[in-house]
Amino acid sequence: MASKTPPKSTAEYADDPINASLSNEEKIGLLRTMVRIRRFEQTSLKHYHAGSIGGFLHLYIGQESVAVGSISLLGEHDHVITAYRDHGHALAVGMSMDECMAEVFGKKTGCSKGKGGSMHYFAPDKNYWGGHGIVGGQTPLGTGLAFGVKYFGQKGCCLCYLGDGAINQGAFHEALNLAALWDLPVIFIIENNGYSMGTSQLRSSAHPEEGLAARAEGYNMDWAKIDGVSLYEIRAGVNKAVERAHEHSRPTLLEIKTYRHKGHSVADANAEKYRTKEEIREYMDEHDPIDFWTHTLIEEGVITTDDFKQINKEAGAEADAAAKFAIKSPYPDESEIFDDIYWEVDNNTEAGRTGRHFFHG
Amino acid sequence: MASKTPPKSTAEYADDPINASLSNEEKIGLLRTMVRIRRFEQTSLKHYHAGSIGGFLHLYIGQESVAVGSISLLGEHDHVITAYRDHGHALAVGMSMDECMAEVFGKKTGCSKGKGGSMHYFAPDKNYWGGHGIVGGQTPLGTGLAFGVKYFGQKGCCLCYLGDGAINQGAFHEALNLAALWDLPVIFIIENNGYSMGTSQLRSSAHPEEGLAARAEGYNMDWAKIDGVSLYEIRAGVNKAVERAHEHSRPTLLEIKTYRHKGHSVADANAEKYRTKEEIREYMDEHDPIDFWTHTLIEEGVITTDDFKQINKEAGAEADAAAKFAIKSPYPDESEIFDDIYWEVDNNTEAGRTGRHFFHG
Amino acid sequence: MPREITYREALREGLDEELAHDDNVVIIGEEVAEYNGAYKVTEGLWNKWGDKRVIDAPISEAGFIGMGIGASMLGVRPVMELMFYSFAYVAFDQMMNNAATCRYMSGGLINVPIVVRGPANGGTNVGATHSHTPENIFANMPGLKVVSPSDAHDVKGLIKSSIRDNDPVYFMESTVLYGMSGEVPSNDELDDGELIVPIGKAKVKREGADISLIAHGRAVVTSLAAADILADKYNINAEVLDLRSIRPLDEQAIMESVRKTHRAIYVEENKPFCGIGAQVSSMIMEQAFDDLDAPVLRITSADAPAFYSPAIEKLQLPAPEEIVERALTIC
Amino acid sequence: MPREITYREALREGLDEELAHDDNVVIIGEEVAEYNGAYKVTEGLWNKWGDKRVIDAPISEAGFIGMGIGASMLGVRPVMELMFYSFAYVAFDQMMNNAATCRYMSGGLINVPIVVRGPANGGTNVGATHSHTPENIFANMPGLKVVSPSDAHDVKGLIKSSIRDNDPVYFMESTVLYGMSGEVPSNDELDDGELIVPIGKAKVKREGADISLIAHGRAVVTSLAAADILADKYNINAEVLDLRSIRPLDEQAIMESVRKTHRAIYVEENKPFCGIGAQVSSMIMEQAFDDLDAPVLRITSADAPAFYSPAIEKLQLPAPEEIVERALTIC
Ligand SMILES: Cc1ncc(C[n+]2csc(CCOP(=O)(O)OP(=O)(O)O)c2C)c(N)n1
Ligand SMILES: Cc1ncc(C[n+]2csc(CCOP(=O)(O)OP(=O)(O)O)c2C)c(N)n1
Ligand SMILES: [Mg+2]
Ligand SMILES: [Mg+2]
Repeated sequence: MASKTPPKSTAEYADDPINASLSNEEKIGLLRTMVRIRRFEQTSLKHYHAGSIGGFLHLYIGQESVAVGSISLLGEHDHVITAYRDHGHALAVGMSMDECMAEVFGKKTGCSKGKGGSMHYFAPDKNYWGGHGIVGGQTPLGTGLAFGVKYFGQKGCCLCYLGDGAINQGAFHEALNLAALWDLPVIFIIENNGYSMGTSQLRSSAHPEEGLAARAEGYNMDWAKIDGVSLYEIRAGVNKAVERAHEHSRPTLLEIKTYRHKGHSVADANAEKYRTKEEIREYMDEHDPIDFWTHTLIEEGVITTDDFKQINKEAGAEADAAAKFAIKSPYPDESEIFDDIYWEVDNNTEAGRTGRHFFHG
Repeated sequence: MASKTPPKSTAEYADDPINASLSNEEKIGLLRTMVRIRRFEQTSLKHYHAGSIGGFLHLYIGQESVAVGSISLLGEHDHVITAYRDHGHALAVGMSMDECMAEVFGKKTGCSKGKGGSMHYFAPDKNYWGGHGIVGGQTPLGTGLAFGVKYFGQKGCCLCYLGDGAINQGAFHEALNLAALWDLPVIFIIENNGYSMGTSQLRSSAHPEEGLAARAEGYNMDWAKIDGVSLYEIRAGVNKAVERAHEHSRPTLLEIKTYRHKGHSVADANAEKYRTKEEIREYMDEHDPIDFWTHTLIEEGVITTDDFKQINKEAGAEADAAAKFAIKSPYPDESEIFDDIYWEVDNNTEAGRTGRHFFHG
Repeated sequence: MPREITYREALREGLDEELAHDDNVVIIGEEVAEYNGAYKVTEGLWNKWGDKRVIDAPISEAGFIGMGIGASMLGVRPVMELMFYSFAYVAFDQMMNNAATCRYMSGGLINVPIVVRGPANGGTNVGATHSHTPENIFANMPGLKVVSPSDAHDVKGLIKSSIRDNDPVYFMESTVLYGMSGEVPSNDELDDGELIVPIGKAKVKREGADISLIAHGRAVVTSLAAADILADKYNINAEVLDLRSIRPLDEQAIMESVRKTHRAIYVEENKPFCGIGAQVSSMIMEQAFDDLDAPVLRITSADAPAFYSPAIEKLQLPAPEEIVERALTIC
Repeated sequence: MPREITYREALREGLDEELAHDDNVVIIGEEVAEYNGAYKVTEGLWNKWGDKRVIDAPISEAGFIGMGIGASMLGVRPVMELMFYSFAYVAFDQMMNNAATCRYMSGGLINVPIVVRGPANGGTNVGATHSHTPENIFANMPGLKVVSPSDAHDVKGLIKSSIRDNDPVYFMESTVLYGMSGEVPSNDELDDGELIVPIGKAKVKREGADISLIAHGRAVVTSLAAADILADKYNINAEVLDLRSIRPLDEQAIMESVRKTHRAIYVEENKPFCGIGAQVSSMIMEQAFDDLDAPVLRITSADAPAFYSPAIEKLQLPAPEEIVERALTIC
């Protein structure tokens, strides 16, 4: 029988060993990462509005706790993969603002050399496998990363994030069955921000009262529903799943309730039409994960208001510096168009030199 | 909350109004249809072995009660669609043995003019929409037939059959969500014969203890598990779903436990390797739906053993006649290759005459 | 004074008129209803026609397109929007098998009057997965029709024919064209009271005698710009032929043009390997070999996934200068 | 005495050797393990290599191929079997996007050393949905490699190169060829101790000076039969060039042959519209226009879905007689 983790109070979550063992520095580190993500995105938004950034820009503002809380639990053999709303996860795994900012500017110094853009950040050296634009398409990949971890006999797992709208893609369902059937250490995290573009979650998914993660029952998979406002709750909940993956090589489906403050992407002109202004205000004022954590740390006596201001200021300065770095970075060269398509060609191997690979003009 | 129909005893199923109201003629009719399916397939098998039939031949022997019981409940606006194991459903909706037999022989007189073969029987005039070879691919189509019924304001539904192995195709999952979300009158019937080719159901699907249909809970959809040996149980169970579809335009997911006596297809040389001989024997001897129904009717005094023999003989003769019909029928003409591709071309409309449609040679 | 509207508006007018013309026409897609369409093509239609006729779908392309195919067999006439045509790839089996082969496999008992429409183009900095141009891929399959209009007039006339067509029509637009304006007569100016453009007829967008630039979709616009340069700077008179429909294909118009000009370039935003240009150029060679004064050339997108960086992505697409340069090599 | 084994056996030998050669090679697919493979290609491998290396998958092609892609990024080397290559259509997004574009979109940080193999052919009376030949479709996408061996020797040598290749290779076989025998040297006869055929090199299967029959897959066998007739009956010496690999493509071999013979026909079992023949013939025209004494012709499958009836389906495929007849029109 699939098990469901029962909800607890905030205090109980704080007492969870995985949280109780956090040092003050670590707690402040979590805050700093969340604030850095937010300032990074606010800065990118400014430059998007100024016309220096094109394409899509899907902001994570309001959801920072999900990536930061869950990724803070990971070790050497744990992996991360997500969808196109990927800036938060990227900074949380330790990518630099410079490479991330340069990427949205389409610069050669970007993490993907300007080839991927906002939706496609990657850092395999940090076990970060992207950034994927096709809704749900990353879920079999995440399952495969977990397969790899298990194949190599490592104690690890893969956190595979997806949106509430993504749960209705067939590939995700296939991935759930494979993960459960083959005991793969993958943790699917549904970041339920209530909407897929302009469609409220109720209009896109039929599901049991218990929520989206309860679909896991159909695969005899463990699951839990987590409130995403509190880092303590996220860490406690996700950690159970990580332990299950590490110790029993079993998958978990998690639903973390969260909210995006901004539109679906910066191009979403309707962001205040399909959601009421009041709803947005309430989430910003009452359920903002950065506010929540800041207050928690102030109450715990870990930081003061001034400490927060300092962190915020530093993050803002870092983001501005990253934007300057991005602006002064060169665009890629036209000659790079045919790089990074075939490994064998890039590495000038015999295979890469045999036969014609490209057919343009 | 999704509801599950609790199991009852055979006698209780017999008393179900939908069964209690059956006349003796109707009961005999059900037997006759099952027997006709079996004899049809046995005859086709004989001719396959003799080399007159090529391609695939997926036999339904052992599963006849599922198609016959469920289709016996349907009326004017009810539709049927299934996978490649489609002979039983075809005869149950009233297609003739002649057109079905000619089709497997690849003859011009076949129901699909020799273009579809064993896997692709169609009879839209009988609300029968095939016969589909891609596993799970028919489930969105069935959902669409239900959409159509609802769109046209008819009181009807679609019975959409699939195998136990097919439940792990993404398209099916998408179809389940759409059906539940949009209140579409579709009834998905998993014919669980225990195996997808050589893979036992346990090796292909993670699922809750309650069975495959319980996956419906994830979509807040009603479901039930039905033992497929007894026509009474099938009719009682499926009828609940039909009523739900007709009265409330709600979908249902049903799992009907059944067994195929033969291999996956006639080409399956391993049929007695992945299943023990004992298992096969037991199903043939103890759980054969035709035997079961025959005994039920004998016990009820509706027929005698001689009546059964007569029915069987007639069905055998009909199948032999159908084979003769198929054998003496002509093959399609080469000129038919380019028919039935575009409606507009076939009907010689202006659209069909504008521009080049075919690019061969 | 001729009426000018955008490609987007013209498309919307066509959809709106068909919703009025036939009660069985239903628009289904992600964000097409309450949100008014991701690219605002369907703006106002849900308001006007309501929940039954304009329907928001979950992100389940295989599911809802397959559903549309099933419904179309019964007589519903679904017009499905793919937010990007690239997302056809998650619905590929439904679109290649169920839409294209059921008629054949049933010996003609079934037909599938469905339209699947949406933008199929690169050039908007959205990366490789969102920039596919699958005209060639779908046109490979007999049973399917592929249409790719390049201007406001044709997008209206062709969407209307496509919806009335009794076969599956895959209708590929371009987000880059959505905002471009063009002349579209209003219905009261028209003898038939409505604008219909037949599927399978190409259109000479510019007459010329020296070289044929044959193209579809946005590449037509690029070709017209190239023709201007060729005329102004080099005194070369290029004919520009807009195929409009890929399958069925107006072979006659192609051959007529080539027999006149003796030189041709196929221009497209498709990728090169087995692109439309390969098909058209091989047809020209087979049927007009002796009329050719030079090999038929092909200009396509660069043979690489779409580059995100706006600075580079635009270099991946055919440009007027490239067309001019290649044309000069054979003129 | 040269060793003769079947295409199926040669393929199996190649798989077996690569399982031995690299611990990270894993075979995954429906019925590949306990059932020994739907077409018995993997027979005995599960027995020999066990559960870790040879794995039966549920009927979830998008799921397990996507899983293989993810695992390959980490260094696993999955060899996925599609029971029919037609089933790629339910995994199409994974195969076109995740396998082909992740390297590019990551600026080269990732590579995807996966092989997806299986039979891609018609002609076996299994109907339209099971008879797709998507060489052209996958070869359209930069980032992918497409290989299509026509005999026992090459299928062994090429599967080994494909597994060792660090890019995604889509390996298309033919159920009709599985039973055909051919010469395959045993390893101890070979200098390198193993048989490797490089991807991207075509092979002249028969030398000739009058016309080039260029082909891939089973059409090579058909072309060889046609060449026999041409020689015997018409004294025409046809060269038969087997591309073996579609992308990368051995352009040089094609042009060398055409420059020698001045005439070419592309023969394939692909459907015509934007097939491989379209690509190859347009390349020949561009690069060897002045060497051509006649247009390059194309022989393909009939432009229709596959007919079930065995009597008719065989007429849909290229036959030696058809090749001969068309060749005579240009020789
Ligand atoms: C297969 C596919 N269909 C549609 C889209 C377009 N699209 C991009 S994001 C999105 C909404 C996804 O919502 P959700 O999964 O809830 O994630 P969120 O954006 O809320 O993080 C849609 C429809 C896509 N990228 N891929
Ligand atoms: C997408 C796809 N993958 C694989 C196949 C090959 N195949 C045909 S039937 C089958 C087994 C299906 O088993 P199940 O759904 O249980 O139905 P049953 O044959 O038992 O009626 C497989 C793997 C297919 N036709 N389509
Ligand atoms: Mg969401
Ligand atoms: Mg089964």
